[in-house]
Amino acid sequence: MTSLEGIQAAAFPFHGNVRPILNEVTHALDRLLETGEATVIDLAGLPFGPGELEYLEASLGTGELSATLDALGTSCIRETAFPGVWWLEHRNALDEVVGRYLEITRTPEILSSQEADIVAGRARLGDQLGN
Amino acid sequence: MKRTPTVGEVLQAKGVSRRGFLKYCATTASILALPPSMIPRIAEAIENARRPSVIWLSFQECTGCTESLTRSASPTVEGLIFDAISLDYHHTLQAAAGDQAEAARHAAMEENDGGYLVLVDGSIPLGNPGFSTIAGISNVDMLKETVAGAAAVVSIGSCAAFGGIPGADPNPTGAVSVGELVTDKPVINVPGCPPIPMVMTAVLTQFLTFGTLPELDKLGRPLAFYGKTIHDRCYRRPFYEQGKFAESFDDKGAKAGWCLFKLGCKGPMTYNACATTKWNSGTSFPIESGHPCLGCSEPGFWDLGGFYEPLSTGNFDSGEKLAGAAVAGVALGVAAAAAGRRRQAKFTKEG
Amino acid sequence: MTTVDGRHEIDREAERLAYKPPEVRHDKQGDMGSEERINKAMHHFVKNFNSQTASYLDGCLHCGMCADACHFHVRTDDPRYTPIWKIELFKRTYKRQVGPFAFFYRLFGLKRQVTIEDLEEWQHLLYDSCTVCGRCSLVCPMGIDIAGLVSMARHGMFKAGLIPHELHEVAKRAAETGSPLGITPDKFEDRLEWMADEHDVEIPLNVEQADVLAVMSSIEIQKYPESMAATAKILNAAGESWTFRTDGFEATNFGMLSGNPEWQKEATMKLIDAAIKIGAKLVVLPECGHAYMAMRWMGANMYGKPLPFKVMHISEYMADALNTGKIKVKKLDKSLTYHDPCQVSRRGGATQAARDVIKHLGVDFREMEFGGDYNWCCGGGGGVVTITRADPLRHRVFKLKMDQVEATEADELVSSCANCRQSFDDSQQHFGWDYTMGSLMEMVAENLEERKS
Amino acid sequence: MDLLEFARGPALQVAAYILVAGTIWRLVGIILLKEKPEFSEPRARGGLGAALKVIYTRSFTADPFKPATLYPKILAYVMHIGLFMVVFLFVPHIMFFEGFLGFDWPGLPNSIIFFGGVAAIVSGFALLVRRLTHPVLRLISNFDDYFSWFITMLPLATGLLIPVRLGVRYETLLAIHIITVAALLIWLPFGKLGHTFLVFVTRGTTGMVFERRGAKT
Repeated sequence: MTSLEGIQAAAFPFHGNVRPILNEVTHALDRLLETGEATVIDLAGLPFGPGELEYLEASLGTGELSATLDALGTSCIRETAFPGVWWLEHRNALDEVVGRYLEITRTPEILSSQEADIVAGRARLGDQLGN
Repeated sequence: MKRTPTVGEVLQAKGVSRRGFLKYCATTASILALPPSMIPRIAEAIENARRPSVIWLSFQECTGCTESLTRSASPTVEGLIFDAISLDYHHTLQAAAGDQAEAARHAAMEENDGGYLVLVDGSIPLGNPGFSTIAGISNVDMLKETVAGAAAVVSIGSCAAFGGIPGADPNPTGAVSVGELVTDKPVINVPGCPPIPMVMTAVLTQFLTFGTLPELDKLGRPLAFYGKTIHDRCYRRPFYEQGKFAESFDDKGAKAGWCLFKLGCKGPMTYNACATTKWNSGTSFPIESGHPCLGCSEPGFWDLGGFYEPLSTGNFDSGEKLAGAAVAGVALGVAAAAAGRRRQAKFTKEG
Repeated sequence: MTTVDGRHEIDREAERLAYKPPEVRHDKQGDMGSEERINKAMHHFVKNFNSQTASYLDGCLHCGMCADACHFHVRTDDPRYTPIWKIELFKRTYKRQVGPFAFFYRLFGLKRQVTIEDLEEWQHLLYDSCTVCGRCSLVCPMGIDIAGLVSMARHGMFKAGLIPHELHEVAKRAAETGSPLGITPDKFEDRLEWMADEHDVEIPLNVEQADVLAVMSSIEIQKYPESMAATAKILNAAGESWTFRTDGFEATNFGMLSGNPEWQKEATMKLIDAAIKIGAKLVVLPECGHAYMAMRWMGANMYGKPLPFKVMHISEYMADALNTGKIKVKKLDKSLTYHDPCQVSRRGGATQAARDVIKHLGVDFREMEFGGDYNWCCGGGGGVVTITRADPLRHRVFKLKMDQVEATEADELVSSCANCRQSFDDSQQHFGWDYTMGSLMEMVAENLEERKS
Repeated sequence: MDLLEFARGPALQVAAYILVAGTIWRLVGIILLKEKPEFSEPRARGGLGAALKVIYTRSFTADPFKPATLYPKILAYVMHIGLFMVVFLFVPHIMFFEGFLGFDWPGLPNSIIFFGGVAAIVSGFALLVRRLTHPVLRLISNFDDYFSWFITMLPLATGLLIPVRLGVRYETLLAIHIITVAALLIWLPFGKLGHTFLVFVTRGTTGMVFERRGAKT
């Protein structure tokens, strides 16, 4: 090997860890339909080989809705091609991913306006009108 | 004693929204390896948690652990935790030095007597107190003095946890681990060379959020991170099961990302979270880069045979002793046969 | 009273030639105390161990498969009849006395010393319930020749004076008179003359120089005298220069069967000496299984060097003579099955000879299922047929043989062993069975084609 | 020195010495006993060829014995093949052998090895049940039979438990496994497990004796 270009990163389709997750998603969807119970899968705790996370993301695809949250860095909340399955990616202020989750729910909780924020916002609006 | 603000108050003061707080809690759950269903409890706990005081002692070490922690590239969220703790003494990081620094340590100890955390990296030499001193104080003395009023001690890195490289054979300084000296306080070992930064923050976060110490394994390591082996969570495990192994670092198997067991991977006996937590902000971990696990978070990892010796290799001596055994076997066999023949001759004569 | 009166009466009416069942059994011989018997047994067990037996005795896995090959176990399901169990004492003595770890066995008492009760019990196992047929030796996954070990174990039993009454009497008479049935040279000569007249055949006797020495079994001389005529007819037809000798005619070897190597050697040497004396190139053994084992495979070892002549069983001789055209036989139109004598076929290696002969006879040959080398024994070999107390067991075992024969639905049944023949006759009478055992040799002799001169 | 170090180091070493010395001791002790002279005129060639032939052919059951011995034979085959697979075709074991032999050979996937190991254990237990219940085996069995069974099953069981874990740490299980292997190696030359090498001697002997007679082997 004469130059660094000669080194090829191992690029191989290796998807042994993706199927079990998709299976779990299926079961979570069943639960959602039957009992309304939501499920969150923390992808940080799962072993992924090179390319596997990308493969999982591609397998789930992109759905109709996506949202961006701007709090302590940006977060992306996106419905996948399978309604009820949401892809959540939290980034920090340096735009580095700090958390990835699959939420199987009708609407991820974080999309809803939060009570405390509404109260604070209501106060702010009142202040504005009061001026 | 001044009243320390709660973490909730700190965040509010920084103008973090509730959504941001939820995001923070979700990340914390991840760090603590807790299921997402725990997020509401975490939120509640964090809102009311107060900043603990932390004293960091560095003994026979290479500063790799500190590097690992400070280079950890997620300053915003995890940094918040450090915002939330009061790191009152760390001679590498703090601006003060010498008497001033020691004064800061003593002040923190007095103010938070019985409630502060002591973090230690590096092993402690018992051979001669002069082998390692800080401000003229030997490591043993400083450790004993500092630990006296602590709530708990966290041994950061394999040196503090198990003696590490200073303690490797022949251990010239008589290095010992923190656990060998501190027996009357809870000691949490966070081994690794270096340990995964997230594990360090997790221990602090748990102490901060719940005021409790994590559940530990027999070696004093948090089970949430050290409960499973690298091998158990390795993405290359299916290759192990299929019997596909890289035979050298540049063969077909290595390029195809096959199991590194034959190249000496210590993954099966190494308890750590590298395979899932990964390094360099989640980029990869050693096996993913094509190198076998060295087992750095295990006691005595430096002396566990060669890094590139397969785990299942026996530690045999040369063939000479076996040949000796063979010769002994021949001798015993000849003696046995001779004894048998003698008995036959005797019995034949007796009729 | 432990000495035995040797003068028991031969039961000439019985279908087999044996002594009448003794009124008082003396299954212990000699005037020895228990201690002495144990010592004798042990010493003579020990004498027999060599590297070959040692590997056998060290190699047993206790898998128990030999039990499934043994007719005595198959018919009774008595676990004591497991072949390897029959040599348990022999094996135990080996491990204690001579094996590679004998020192430890003795030091820690790992193998119990053999007791007199053990030896008495094992007399039944080593004699009454083993015909040394060697079927077990073929099933053993370790390839252990269990039958060979039984023969050796008998040496210790004999020296300890612990062999069945009748077998001892027969062997003793053989040693004293030269024939187990007390057939003296004169009597042999008488019966030869009688047969020569009866069958109008020339029977050479005591020729000074001859190429071939023919020998007989006492059972034939006494009970199947036609065998003598048949032997003569065949050897005459083949144009051999041959003779019977009164100084060496008895082919049976009860020294071997009972376990007395000295008597075995005496009997063997008589034949060897006679053959050498006349300058024989070949000794033709009669239709007798154990005679084949004693002379063909053990003779030279008794002699201590290779024999200066060849040894053939009569079936081998006939096969050879027929194959080379020395003699010719008429074709027969009937179906026939053949019972293999264990010592000739399975253990002697002459299985094919009888089949060659039968082929020349042109009969519809019905091989028994698993015949030949895996044949069931007649139940009377190894001296068992002489032991009257073993009769019920022997008859029970014979059932296997009956089934095997009947399954062939052959018209006739022959064998090439007078001992098998008498044990068949006896069992036939016991069961009222249809089949009568014939002699292959007699069948050939009766159907010889006249030589064209 | 922790347990694993002890197992991989001194325990295995001592076991290897005893295995080698014991095996040679037993073989030499047998072979150097007096020889049986053989003067009879051979019918066929005996010698090494005959020995090798019977070493091979006695691995199979002759037809007449098949019905009666089918069950134990199948069990024995399954156990031996399972053991062979586990011992010689499991990749970490191959590496163990490579460690002192200096060469290796292809292994089998773990799932197949696991299956082989389980099959060996199951058949081992079936054989034990047979030994405990069959009248013949009950009579002829002794301590050696049961102890040898136990000491053979131990490494199999501990080996199979390593991936299952059951809450015990990997290196502890590995150490226990290696120690059980050491125990097996130490016992092997002395008891009936010596058939691993004696089988060649006994079968070979019978081959040489009976082949030269032209008799059935």
